[in-house]
Amino acid sequence: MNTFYFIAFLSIFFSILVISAKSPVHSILYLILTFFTFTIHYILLNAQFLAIVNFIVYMGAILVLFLYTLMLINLNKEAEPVKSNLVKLAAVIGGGCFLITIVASLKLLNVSPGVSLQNPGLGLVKNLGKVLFNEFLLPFEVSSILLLSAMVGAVLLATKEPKSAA
Amino acid sequence: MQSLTNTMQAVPLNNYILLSAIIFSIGVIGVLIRRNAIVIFMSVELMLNAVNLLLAAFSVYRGDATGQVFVFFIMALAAAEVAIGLAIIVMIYRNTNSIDINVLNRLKW
Amino acid sequence: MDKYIWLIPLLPLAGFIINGIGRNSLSKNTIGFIASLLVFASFALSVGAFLQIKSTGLPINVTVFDWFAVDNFKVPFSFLVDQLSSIMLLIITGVGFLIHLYSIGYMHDDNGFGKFFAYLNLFVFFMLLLVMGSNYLIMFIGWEGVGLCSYLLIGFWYTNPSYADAAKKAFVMNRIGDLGFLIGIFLIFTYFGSITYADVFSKAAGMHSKDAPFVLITLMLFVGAVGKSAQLPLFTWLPDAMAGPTPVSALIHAATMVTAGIYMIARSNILFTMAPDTMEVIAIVGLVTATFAALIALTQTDIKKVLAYSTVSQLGYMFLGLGVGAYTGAFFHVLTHAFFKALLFLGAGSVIHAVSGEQDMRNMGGLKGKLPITFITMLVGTIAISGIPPFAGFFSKDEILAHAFMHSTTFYVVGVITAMFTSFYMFRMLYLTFYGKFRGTTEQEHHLHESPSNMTIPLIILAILSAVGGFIGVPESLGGHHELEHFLAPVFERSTKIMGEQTLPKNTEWVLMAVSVLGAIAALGYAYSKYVKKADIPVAETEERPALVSLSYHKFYIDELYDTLIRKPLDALSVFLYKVVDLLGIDDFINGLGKGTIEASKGLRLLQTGNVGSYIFMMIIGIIAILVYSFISIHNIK
Amino acid sequence: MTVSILLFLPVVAALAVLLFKNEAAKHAALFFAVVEFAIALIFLGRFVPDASTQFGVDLPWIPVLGVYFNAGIDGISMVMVLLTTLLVPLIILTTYQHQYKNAPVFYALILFMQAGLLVVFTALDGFLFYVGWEAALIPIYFICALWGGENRIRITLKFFIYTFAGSLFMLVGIIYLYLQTPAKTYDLHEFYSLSLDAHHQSFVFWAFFLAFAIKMPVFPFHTWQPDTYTEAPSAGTMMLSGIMLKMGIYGVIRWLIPNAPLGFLNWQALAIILSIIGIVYASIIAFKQTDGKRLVAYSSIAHVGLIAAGIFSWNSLGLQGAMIQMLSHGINIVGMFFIWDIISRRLNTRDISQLGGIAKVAPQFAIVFLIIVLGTVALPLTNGFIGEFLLLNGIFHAQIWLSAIAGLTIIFGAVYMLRMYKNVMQGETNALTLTFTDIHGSEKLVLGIICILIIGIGVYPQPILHISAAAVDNLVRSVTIKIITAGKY
Amino acid sequence: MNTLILISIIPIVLLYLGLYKAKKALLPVSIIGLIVALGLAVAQWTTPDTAQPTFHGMLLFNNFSIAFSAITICSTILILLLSKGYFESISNHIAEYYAIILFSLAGIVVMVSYYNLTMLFIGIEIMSVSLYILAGIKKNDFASNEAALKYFLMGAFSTGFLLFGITLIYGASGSFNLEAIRNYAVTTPHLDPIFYTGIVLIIVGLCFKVGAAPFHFWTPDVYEGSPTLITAFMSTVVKTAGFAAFLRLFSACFSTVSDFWAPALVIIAIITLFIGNITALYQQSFKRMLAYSSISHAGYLLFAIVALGAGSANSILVYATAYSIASIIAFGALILVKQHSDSDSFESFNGLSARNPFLALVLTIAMLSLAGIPLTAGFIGKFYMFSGALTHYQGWLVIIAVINAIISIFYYFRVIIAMYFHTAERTEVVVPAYYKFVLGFSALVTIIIGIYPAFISKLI
Repeated sequence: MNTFYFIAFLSIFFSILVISAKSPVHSILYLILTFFTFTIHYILLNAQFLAIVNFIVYMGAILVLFLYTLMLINLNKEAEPVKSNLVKLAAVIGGGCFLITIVASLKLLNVSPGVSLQNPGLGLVKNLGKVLFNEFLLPFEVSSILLLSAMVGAVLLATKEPKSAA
Repeated sequence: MQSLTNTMQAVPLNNYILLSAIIFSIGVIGVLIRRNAIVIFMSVELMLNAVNLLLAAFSVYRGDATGQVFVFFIMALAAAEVAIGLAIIVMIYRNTNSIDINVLNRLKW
Repeated sequence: MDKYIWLIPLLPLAGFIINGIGRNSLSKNTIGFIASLLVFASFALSVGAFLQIKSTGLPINVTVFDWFAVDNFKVPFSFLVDQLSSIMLLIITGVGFLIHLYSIGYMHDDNGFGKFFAYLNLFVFFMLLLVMGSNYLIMFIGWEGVGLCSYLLIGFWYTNPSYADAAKKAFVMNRIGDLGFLIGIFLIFTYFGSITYADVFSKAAGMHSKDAPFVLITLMLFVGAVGKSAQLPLFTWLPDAMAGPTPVSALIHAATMVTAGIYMIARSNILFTMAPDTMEVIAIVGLVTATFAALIALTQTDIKKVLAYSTVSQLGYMFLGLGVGAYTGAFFHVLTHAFFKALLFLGAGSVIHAVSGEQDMRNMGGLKGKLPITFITMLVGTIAISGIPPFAGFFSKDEILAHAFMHSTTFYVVGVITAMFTSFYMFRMLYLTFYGKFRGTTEQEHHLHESPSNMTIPLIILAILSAVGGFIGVPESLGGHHELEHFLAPVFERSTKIMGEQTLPKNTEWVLMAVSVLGAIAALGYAYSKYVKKADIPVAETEERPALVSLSYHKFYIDELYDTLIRKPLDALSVFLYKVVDLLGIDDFINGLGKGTIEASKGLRLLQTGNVGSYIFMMIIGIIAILVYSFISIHNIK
Repeated sequence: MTVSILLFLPVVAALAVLLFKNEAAKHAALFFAVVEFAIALIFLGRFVPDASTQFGVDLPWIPVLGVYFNAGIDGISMVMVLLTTLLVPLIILTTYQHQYKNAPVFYALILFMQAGLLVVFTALDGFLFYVGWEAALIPIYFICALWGGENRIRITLKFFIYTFAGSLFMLVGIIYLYLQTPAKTYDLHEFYSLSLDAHHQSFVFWAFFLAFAIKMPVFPFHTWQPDTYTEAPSAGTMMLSGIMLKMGIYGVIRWLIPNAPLGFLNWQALAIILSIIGIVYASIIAFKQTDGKRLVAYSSIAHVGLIAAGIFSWNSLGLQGAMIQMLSHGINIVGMFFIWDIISRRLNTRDISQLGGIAKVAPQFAIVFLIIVLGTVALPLTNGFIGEFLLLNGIFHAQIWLSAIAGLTIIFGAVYMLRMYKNVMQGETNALTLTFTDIHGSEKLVLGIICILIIGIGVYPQPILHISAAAVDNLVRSVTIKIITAGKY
Repeated sequence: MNTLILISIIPIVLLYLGLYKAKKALLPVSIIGLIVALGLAVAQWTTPDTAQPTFHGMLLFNNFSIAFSAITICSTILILLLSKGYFESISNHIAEYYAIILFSLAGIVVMVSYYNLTMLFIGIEIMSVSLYILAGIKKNDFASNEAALKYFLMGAFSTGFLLFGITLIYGASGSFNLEAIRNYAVTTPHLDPIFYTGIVLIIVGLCFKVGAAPFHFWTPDVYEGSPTLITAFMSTVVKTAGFAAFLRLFSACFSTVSDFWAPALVIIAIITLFIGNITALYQQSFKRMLAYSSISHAGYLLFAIVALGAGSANSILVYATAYSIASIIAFGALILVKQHSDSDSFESFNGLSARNPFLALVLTIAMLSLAGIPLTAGFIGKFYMFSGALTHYQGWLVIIAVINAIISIFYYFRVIIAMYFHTAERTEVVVPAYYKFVLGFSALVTIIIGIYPAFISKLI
């Protein structure tokens, strides 16, 4: 239980750093750390496969892509121009209010049961695979369209137009 | 592993919700306070991960695997979005030499 | 006779149509002939009707067609010729015919000859409708129709803007009265369930004066009469109406139309009898008008204006008569007045004709020799109107005064004083016109001539009538039999029953007669000394007058008063309502809604800053708001 | 033989007219309009003047919504149909001396508008009524905006938005009534048989009242009207004033009061007072107007105020007065606007102060003008009188003193109309008016017909009153019964 | 289902065609494919509706889905017909554009037939991701870039809320299946508070997708910046799908707790109406005006969800159809006009009636329809909305809608006024045959639905 609080604290801590770091590169690095804490959360939840996928997909692929892009376009640039403090303050207050309202609306003050592991094998590949390829076969297949579309689009957008050179 | 997870038994579900909400809100704040498109995008990723975590928690709490399966789809989406988003950012950078969203306000009113 | 009764109004209408269509194609003689002939035919028929009624004593009642009917409101287009209307028919068609005849000569050189006769015929048509209608609405048709003709004829020479204005004024003032009349009709319908005379009067006679708002009804009707018969406060149009050709003044603004109000009240006598308060009002209004107009007439210099005010004054007399319950007397005066006032106007027309359109008496004088027939006939008329026996005016005026005396001595005194004024200004007119020496230009003097015979013949006929017309109503105190009273008795039967027979002792009556006659003669004498002996000519326009004279000369500034009190405020109100209330107030409010929305648009679109950060910030605020709202409202639900 | 012939012919005609070229379109439009009038006369010939609805047509239109193409003619509708079919050919005829660009479109729009108007006047289905209502609005908007005067764009848009706003509220009312019907239908008679409480009826009343008050227009909803009448092309003004504003009046008779008798009862006094304020207010404003068309526009507000007040008095007298006055007002106002059309076409001005003495150079014109003026000021034996008399009488039965105020119209009407006549026709001619040529050709025809109608109806109105008598009586009675029975509770 | 498969396959075919440089074949293949897909969809129509969820409760391809698929496919066909020659001017990768549009359409088909929140999510994302791309396909156009980025950032952001909401619903009910959620909502006496929060967050997510205030901010900018044809697609097909998805979720799952969410949605609807209409008033750009007008139409469409009932689906169908067709005309006309004047301001429409009467006429019809004037389809749509709203709420809501309808007249008529009453000395506008067909057909449909709506009035 204490582990959870510790990890949770880390998650929050790193995520705050993500948004407050001056350099985008630092942000990414903190984000990697944050995601790592998430992976730990998954493990704590006995969702091993999820933890692995999270690790691979987010940290291995997505964040590297971020980093890569950042390097590509912003390498020799100064840090981004920052928003004025007033705007920041307003944003933080707004975000804080949002947090408060959402928490209040979830009525967290009520006591709630602990997260009990009813099915220890729940997070295993075998188990998930069954669900994914039975019930969720259709969304699984349909999401291929999503990826295909994204792929085509990414290529389309990111390539330089031959005409645009002119 | 088993012992580790057992320790989790005592963590109330609400704490997960709270954690997710906090991280989600941090993501929101990040979107609000940053001007760099990439960082904003990262904040969005943070929000998505908060959701992922919550889903996993619910899934475990319910003993129902569909929640975790859903996380995969979110990840798939995240991947697709990253591809597109970064492509767009690159494209814009190519045109404007900036990824500051405040520069992008020609369309208004 | 019943079968042809509808021809009486129809013939003049036919004349109107024929002359109206053929006004440019037919020759003047043809037009004049057609117009006069048709009126004469009507006259003949009227005589027939009169004779029939006189012999049978029964009214003729004919329905031509159903005009309109809504719910239980039914208006047949029907005619009623009884004692009262048959005499009116005779006056209208008889005097009308004479005036038509006269007009052939008078209007001979006018371009609008055909139009004139068409209008004149139309007028006769409407006037006949007015008196022949068997219900109030038919009367109202005639009532408004004659107003129209009056408008058309006053504005006959419309190229002169002030004439056109006078026409308009006449119409509008008449309309004010008409509204009262109309409301009276509504009231009558509401309380009696009908507007047909027979129904209304028989029902009213069976009621008590408290059963229905008789005062209100009669006051409203009286308002109508005030407008039409030019009583205070609506009299100012009549003097202005002299803008029309003189025959018109004679026919419409002296003999017939203006007496419609008296006819209407006489016709509705039972209603008025049931409302003594109204009678009092009528008497007072009549008396005040008579005096007031006489005062103005004292100093007027326009020959037609003098006659106009005299008409107003005489009409006031008639109302006085009505007000004191002398229905017969009032109606008698209508009759005699028709003769002598038509005569005077036509005579004045003859004078004007002779002096090439000059109307100002200051530029006349000494016409006695040049226009003998005109002079004599006018003399007759003047004597008649002054109430000097045995001419017509004496008898009728005397009857009214006698009743006024019975009613109140004050009325009588004022009445006699007014009669003296009348005598004075009429003779003043006569002297200024015919005595002394000619004061016009030499050119006019060369042109002086007696009018052609078709103008003088009507004058002569009317003079005879003015002289002897009074004998149909010689009071019993003078050994007469008062034919008229007996003839009209069925009409006033119910009222008489209610009011009771009123008679004066014979000696009192003689005294009264003597007083008024002597008064008239005294006034005559004063006029003679002033205008013939001293040859006192009224001063020119620009010169100073004594204050009182000036007041009278300027008609007590009534026109100016109305102008300041009514016309100008209304015009100002018109501009105010248009410019301020309508355009700035209501319209700008409506436009303001539109403009406000556009302004809102200008403001609201600024929300769309183009900045993603602010968009998201506002989204967040929205989300917070929705969450808060939802959860507050869910508490309320639970 | 159902009313659908009457309703669809103008639509077909409108499409057909589009196929013609300019001049031919004019003739074609006139031809169709006359045919339509002839058909209306045939209907009139076959019409049995009782309270029933005749020549009915009832076809499913959107059955699932309870919408039927349900139309028919009763006495009230018959008068309106006559008015519409009579005036449209006249109005087309008034345009004979005009050369409109895109003439086919112009005439097609007029005919299309006629269809919309006829739908309004015959519809027995709420939905159909509303559709007709708007279908009449669109063409007139384009007529005004395409062929109108200088400020037409702004003013016609205001007109359109204003009237459209009103009608949307009416739509809400119609839908509301629909939802209350047990059978979920837009059938007018189902609406009639509803018995809502007074509170809800007040809501319905206002929903309808706004639409009709704006259309008529009743004070203070009138400000679109003078501007629009002034800016619209003459034919458009005639369509607007001659026929279209009667939609509002007809709506009050057919849709407002019977549908919400208790709501009406609650607001009757206000409605009458507003109408009467309109009479006095518009009349006074008309005193000092110098633009002829604007003057006539204000006079129209006054006249319509009287009609409205008569209807809101809700008795047979007032209603019958309104019926015949609608017809009369339509005829007179078309005549009046045509007069101004002739003047402004010849002299290029409508400024009264610049005119004068036209009677001298154009006597025939003077006569017809005068007759129309007399009709307008309600002289007995002209058509205006019957209506005004009955209306005032009707108001009198409801409110004695208000009737006296309403009666001011006969005085004020005379004031401004005669003032106008005097300033235009009388007095000396000036350099401008000297050039005025007398009426000829189609002008003479139109004005002649109008004058004959003015006098004809004035002398013998009974046949027209007879058409609507039974229907009006029936309507008045049924509403009165409703009010009385509701009062018992 | 076959429809979905077909629509997913066509873009792949198109990509291959693009690979083999068969540019000419792209459009015909797309159109024919879509027509076949349409046929396949319509073939599944059953009366009465007996469709059952398939694929483990993932999809429910019932009449509702068929109707919305059909209308979205039809709109897409019309828009694609307008695309002839349009993409060529942007770049060489035409095949990709067609493919992505059709991918997006595939997502939309999923959106209108989902029966599981997973499918909803995936459908929305397929659609959105494709649209992010499409918004930015004018790569050298600054506005297009900006539109793409704004759309993308805000879209991703709002997706977060949608997901959070879905997660909370899942947390409360334990399932993503609509039926299960419904059962949870119906049977559980005390619903978990997170369920309510979930609903709110889903509302937020969906309102963003349909462009309802205060989540509408992306709409004007993205609509203005995107290539006009894409804007047409977004404002018609996408919006329709968004509402279909919205309605299906709320009618299937949350109808029993409408007391909770309806008030909030009412307020959203009202704000949307006002913001859309009022802001549209002062716009100088026709395209941007259309964007705001689309916001306001979202407000009207929300009425159907607020007044949830048996007729809601049909209301949305009719309204969306009317709105789509009219919008297609508007955008089609805009494309043509813009080609001539290189501006999408109102002024560029000046004198269009003289420059091309046909175009002016159809655009007038479209504007009248958008404004909700009778005898056009738009009126029938508004009529449905008002009826629905009046059934469930007091008049005030409808009064507000009426006020907004009045405001909307002003800006719709600006176009008409510009076309007919302003003059401009410009050359004639040539309308290519494809356009003539699409615009004419759309105008005709608008009128037909307006005059005789019976055939569409009770489809579902």
